[in-house]
Amino acid sequence: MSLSNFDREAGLARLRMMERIRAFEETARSAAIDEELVLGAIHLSIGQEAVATGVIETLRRDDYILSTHRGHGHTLAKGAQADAMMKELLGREGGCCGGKGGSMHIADFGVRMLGANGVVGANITIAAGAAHGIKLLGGDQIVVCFFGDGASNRGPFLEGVNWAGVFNLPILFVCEDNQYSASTLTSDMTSGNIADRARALGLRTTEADGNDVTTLAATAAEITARIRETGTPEFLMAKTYRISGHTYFDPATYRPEGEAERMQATTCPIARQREALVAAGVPSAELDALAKEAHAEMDRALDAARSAPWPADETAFADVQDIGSPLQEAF
Amino acid sequence: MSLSNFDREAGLARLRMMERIRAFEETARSAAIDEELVLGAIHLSIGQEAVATGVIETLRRDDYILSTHRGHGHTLAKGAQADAMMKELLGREGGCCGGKGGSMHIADFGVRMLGANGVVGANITIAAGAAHGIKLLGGDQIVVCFFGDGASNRGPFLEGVNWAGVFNLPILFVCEDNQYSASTLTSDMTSGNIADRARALGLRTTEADGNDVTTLAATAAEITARIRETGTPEFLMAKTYRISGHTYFDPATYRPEGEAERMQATTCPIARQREALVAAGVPSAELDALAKEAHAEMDRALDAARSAPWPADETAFADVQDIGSPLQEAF
Amino acid sequence: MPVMSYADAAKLAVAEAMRDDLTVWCVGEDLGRGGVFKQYTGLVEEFGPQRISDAPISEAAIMGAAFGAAMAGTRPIVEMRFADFALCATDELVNQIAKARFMFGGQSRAPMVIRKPMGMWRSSAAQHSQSLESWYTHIPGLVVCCPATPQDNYSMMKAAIACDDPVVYLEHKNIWASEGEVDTNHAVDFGKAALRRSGRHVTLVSWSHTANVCVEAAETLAHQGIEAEVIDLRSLWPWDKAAVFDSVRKTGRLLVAHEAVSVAGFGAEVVATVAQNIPMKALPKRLGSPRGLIAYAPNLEDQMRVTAPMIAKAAQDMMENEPA
Amino acid sequence: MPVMSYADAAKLAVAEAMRDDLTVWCVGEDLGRGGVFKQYTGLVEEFGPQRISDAPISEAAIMGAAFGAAMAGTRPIVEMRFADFALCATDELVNQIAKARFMFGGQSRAPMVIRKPMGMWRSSAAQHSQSLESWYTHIPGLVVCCPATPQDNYSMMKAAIACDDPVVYLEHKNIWASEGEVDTNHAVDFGKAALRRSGRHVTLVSWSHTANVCVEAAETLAHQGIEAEVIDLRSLWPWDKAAVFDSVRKTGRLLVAHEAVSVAGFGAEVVATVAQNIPMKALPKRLGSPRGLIAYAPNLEDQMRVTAPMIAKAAQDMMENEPA
Ligand SMILES: Cc1ncc(C[n+]2csc(CCOP(=O)(O)OP(=O)(O)O)c2C)c(N)n1
Ligand SMILES: Cc1ncc(C[n+]2csc(CCOP(=O)(O)OP(=O)(O)O)c2C)c(N)n1
Ligand SMILES: [Mg+2]
Ligand SMILES: [Mg+2]
Repeated sequence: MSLSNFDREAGLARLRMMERIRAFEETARSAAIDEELVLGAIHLSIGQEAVATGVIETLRRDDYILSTHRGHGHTLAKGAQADAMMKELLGREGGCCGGKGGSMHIADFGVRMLGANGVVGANITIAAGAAHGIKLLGGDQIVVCFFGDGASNRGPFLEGVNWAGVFNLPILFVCEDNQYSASTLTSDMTSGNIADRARALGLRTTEADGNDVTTLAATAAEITARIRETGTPEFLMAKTYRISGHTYFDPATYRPEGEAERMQATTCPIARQREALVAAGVPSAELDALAKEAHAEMDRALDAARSAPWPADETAFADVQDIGSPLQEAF
Repeated sequence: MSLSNFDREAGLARLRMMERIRAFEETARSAAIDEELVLGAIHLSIGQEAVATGVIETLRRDDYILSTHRGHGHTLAKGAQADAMMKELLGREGGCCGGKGGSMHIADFGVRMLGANGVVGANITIAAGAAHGIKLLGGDQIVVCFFGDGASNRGPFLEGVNWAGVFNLPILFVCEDNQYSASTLTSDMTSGNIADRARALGLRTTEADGNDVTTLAATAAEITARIRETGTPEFLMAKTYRISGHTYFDPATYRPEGEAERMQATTCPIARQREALVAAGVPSAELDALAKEAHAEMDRALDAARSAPWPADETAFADVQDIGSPLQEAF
Repeated sequence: MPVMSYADAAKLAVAEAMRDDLTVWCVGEDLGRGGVFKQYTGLVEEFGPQRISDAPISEAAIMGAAFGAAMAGTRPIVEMRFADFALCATDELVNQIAKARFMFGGQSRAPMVIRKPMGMWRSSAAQHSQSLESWYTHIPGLVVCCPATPQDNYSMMKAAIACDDPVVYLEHKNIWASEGEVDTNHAVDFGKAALRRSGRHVTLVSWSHTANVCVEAAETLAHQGIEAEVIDLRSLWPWDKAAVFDSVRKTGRLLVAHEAVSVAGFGAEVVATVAQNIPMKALPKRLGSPRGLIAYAPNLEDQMRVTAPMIAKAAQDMMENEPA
Repeated sequence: MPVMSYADAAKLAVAEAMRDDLTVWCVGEDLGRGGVFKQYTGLVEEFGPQRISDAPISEAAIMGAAFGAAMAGTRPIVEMRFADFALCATDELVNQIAKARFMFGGQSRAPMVIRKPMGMWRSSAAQHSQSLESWYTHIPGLVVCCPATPQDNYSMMKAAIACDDPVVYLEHKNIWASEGEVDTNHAVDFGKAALRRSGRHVTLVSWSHTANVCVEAAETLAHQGIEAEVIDLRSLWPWDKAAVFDSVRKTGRLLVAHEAVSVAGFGAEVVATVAQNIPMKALPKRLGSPRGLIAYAPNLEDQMRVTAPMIAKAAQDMMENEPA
């Protein structure tokens, strides 16, 4: 990243978003561990915040995104409210999915975030289809589909990427390569290389440092502008690293001793962005304040969630289907 | 193909096999159309005989093959008896699957032909697994998996080829590219190119003219020897053309006017092999006799099948499972 | 009223819906050439290849992409070619489509019709013959239809396309060519059975092609003085419990027949539900396929078939073995 | 007799079988680190990474490749991680594995154990909670097991590995840690139910975790003077009709309880089969989940749950509402 054309305001906005994502997840983690308030598994994207931040800032509000089991960052970056998200993680009324989905199904259709997904790779065909829908309806939105390196070993990766190529759809596939599939090193279970798969499937493919938010955002801006212009799908490989475990309770002992610490010290996108901003002359106190603010926002979100009631029991039967709903046919 | 080192005996053996495959399918087709003896759909490989012939001649009897819905040629080439196969197409006692499978599930485990398959692409993961089994058991056999160009758009293509690469298994994937997926031009529904997909999945990939049996056999011999030696998977793209329709009753009107006729005239592997043999000095009467012999064999097979009884009714309940079999639990 | 085939009746419904609503489209392999059973012939000429869309051999993507397109505001009709191949898209149907609306707290909808031609069709063997309707009735979020006549294939297709829930729409392959009158003004509601014949001695409940076989059996029974009432459920979820209960209250006897495997087939649901609610004059009966596989040879295939004589015989037995 | 957990009991069975037979191996994601529920912990140290094999996130290939390896002479144990993810491999299981032996006229066998951890596990939501055992009972060619106790998870795993048919082996996620005595000499045959409690007033039929819930309900009922007989089917295909029939002949009352959705659940099969064969003193009953989805919030999740009080209440009602 060249300092000369470093945009201070944009840089601060990116740091703010990354701090908000980090603070959201750290708050959720302590709510889970210290207070047992989060009941299901949560998957943290600590260390990966730059990907969500750098890519999604290039989107319009009416563009769509689809996410994975590790979806808090994408959802916040697309503009969802931390409050409603935290309530969802606690399974409370006012949660963005009414307490029905939890972390793994977090979604905010209001900002066109079409859902996290509990099935690895399943969002790839669905995202291609959302882009198909846009094309059929003559819209000018685009779709961004996030997934992990491990997802590239599932059949729907091939079927969904091929689909986008065949129908020439306005979609960007973003592979967040954090090197691991749960406790397994993805490279041990992958023949060949993911970016080559995308190229072989006919997509223009860009490889990027997923922990450098500034250049990633610039790269993403070019790509998404091109997709909006041409309607042609593309693929972005973003190399990153998950500093936390696979789930919040995973000690990640399968990683080589010291790897996480070394990666945190060298690649953490937040630390790198802070350095860049300091180098650009922003006082570090200003950056500290920004982090503090993010934490305060998430504390408030947790407070609101903690005091929110459970969803009404009857809602368990709502929104299944109109015809033959369990509301009419309970047993 | 250079005439100088043309092996006359091998050339005749290949022509004989191709004529047998062609005669088997022509006989089956007329049994279906003129006599309505074949009850289910049959998929003919007329025009594609060189792929089965050239590849399978390089295998040992204890090597495995897996096939598709278009599997007569592979099965014959692996050494199955035309008699038992024809009985299977007619659904008779003595059919190689006891009349239970028909054309689409033709199989002869005695010659390690592990079955045709009614689900496009499904054989790819199964074949990788057969090679996995060989490796676990310490055997020195190899597996050849045949599939069509259209199958490369199914998820199991990625999952199965990746599997073979990850576990480094002794298998050759052979894509018989006849350009069509039923009535659809495969290229219209395929982004990128199939050989590139295989390369991106880490496999050494060879592209060959699938209608020139001589060079194909030489290429296949090199590849299968290498696989047996190294235990490492490879991929072979064999370009061919299906002269007949997708099923025996498909008039194939979706093809451009005259395409089939032109391809038959220019690429038919049997015609090409006859030419080569004539050029090598074999009298054409000898070649005609060989074709006649093949037809006579298949006429005898059809006669035997025609006069074979239906399978005994009770066999409908056998070979489902040992535990909880319908033989014990009929209704 | 025009007479048309079961295939053409559904095609007419699709065409009318596509004319009325520009967001309706069809996607599946080979549709541009009319589809494998010609149930789309001519549509690409009227609606063009974007709305009668071919697809790669990618069942998972056909199902998943159609779902994405539904969430983006279109109304896809998904063609699976054979119900058996739809198993390649099970995650997409069961884990994604059926659950999305609920998991996302009502934020999304999946208005889709998923066509799965099902059932035995001479010598198609084990991978091209299955009847798995009971699976889909077990999955909350899905509506399940099994039309048996051209009229119902018209009217239910219309209703399915109009429905905001995902509808698993199972047409029977053996009756594509069967003909009947079709009244385009006749609407069918999901969960309303068709009374295919009235009678007072025994209630025959069925759906899909076997409902037609039951009508045939009822004619035989009538010659023997047994008046069978034939109820064609048409939709299995929701299903018309009221109609079945009323009929069994009247006849006191229940016989359910279907083509699918008996064990854990939907006949078990019908028999169990009635048995839990209504005392009967005779023990109820089910006829379905043995828990065996469908073979290629016709005589073996026939071992798995429920025929009109079998239905008539079972009904006679119920009349004779009356508990004292 | 040693006391061990449900997870460890199955692990012991796997380890013993692997020691006895070098062709037995396990394959699934993350197995080398013990698997996601630690049901494989320590096995890779003893058997090495070839026989306790990791896998890519490729459920279709895990299932399909294991099948190929079975045809080539090995005996794979396939780990699907969550029963829900197994839906990504439905074609492989249903169209290939279950049908191969038959389609190929008996030429091939698929001796495989397919482990699918199932059921509700606090706040796992709709895609990680399903109980789809009835689906597999509907598929000819498959054996279906649902062990409820450490003893059965030991003995049935042993039987499943020894079996030459493909066995769908559904362990319940909520009871991995539950402990019990395990007699390693005790064999269990498929199709033999466990009599978990005897009684003369009402027959409770169940399986998997809900069988344990039924035992709890039976204790409550005993305090009220109602002696419930609890039959744990353990295997659903084949299932022990004889034991159920004998019990219902004695008690005259049948209540079936399970965690799965009631509609087209296996409870329907049990109730229908009994109703077709045995006149009862009271109308039979089923308790299962409403046809709704499993939510993340605990109170919503609980709406889908069959509890001991619900079972006890249903049994009481059956005693009271005796037909005259
Ligand atoms: C189809 C399927 N298989 C397995 C899982 C279990 N699982 C959840 S996350 C995960 C690892 C995914 O790896 P990757 O795609 O790289 O994403 P990451 O977790 O690294 O963000 C696995 C195996 C699942 N949810 N879905
Ligand atoms: C999963 C699946 N989808 C669709 C079909 C229907 N079908 C049978 S053959 C075929 C075309 C296959 O094309 P290709 O793989 O190129 O093989 P070819 O027929 O050309 O030999 C199709 C679509 C099927 N059998 N299985
Ligand atoms: Mg990863
Ligand atoms: Mg082809």
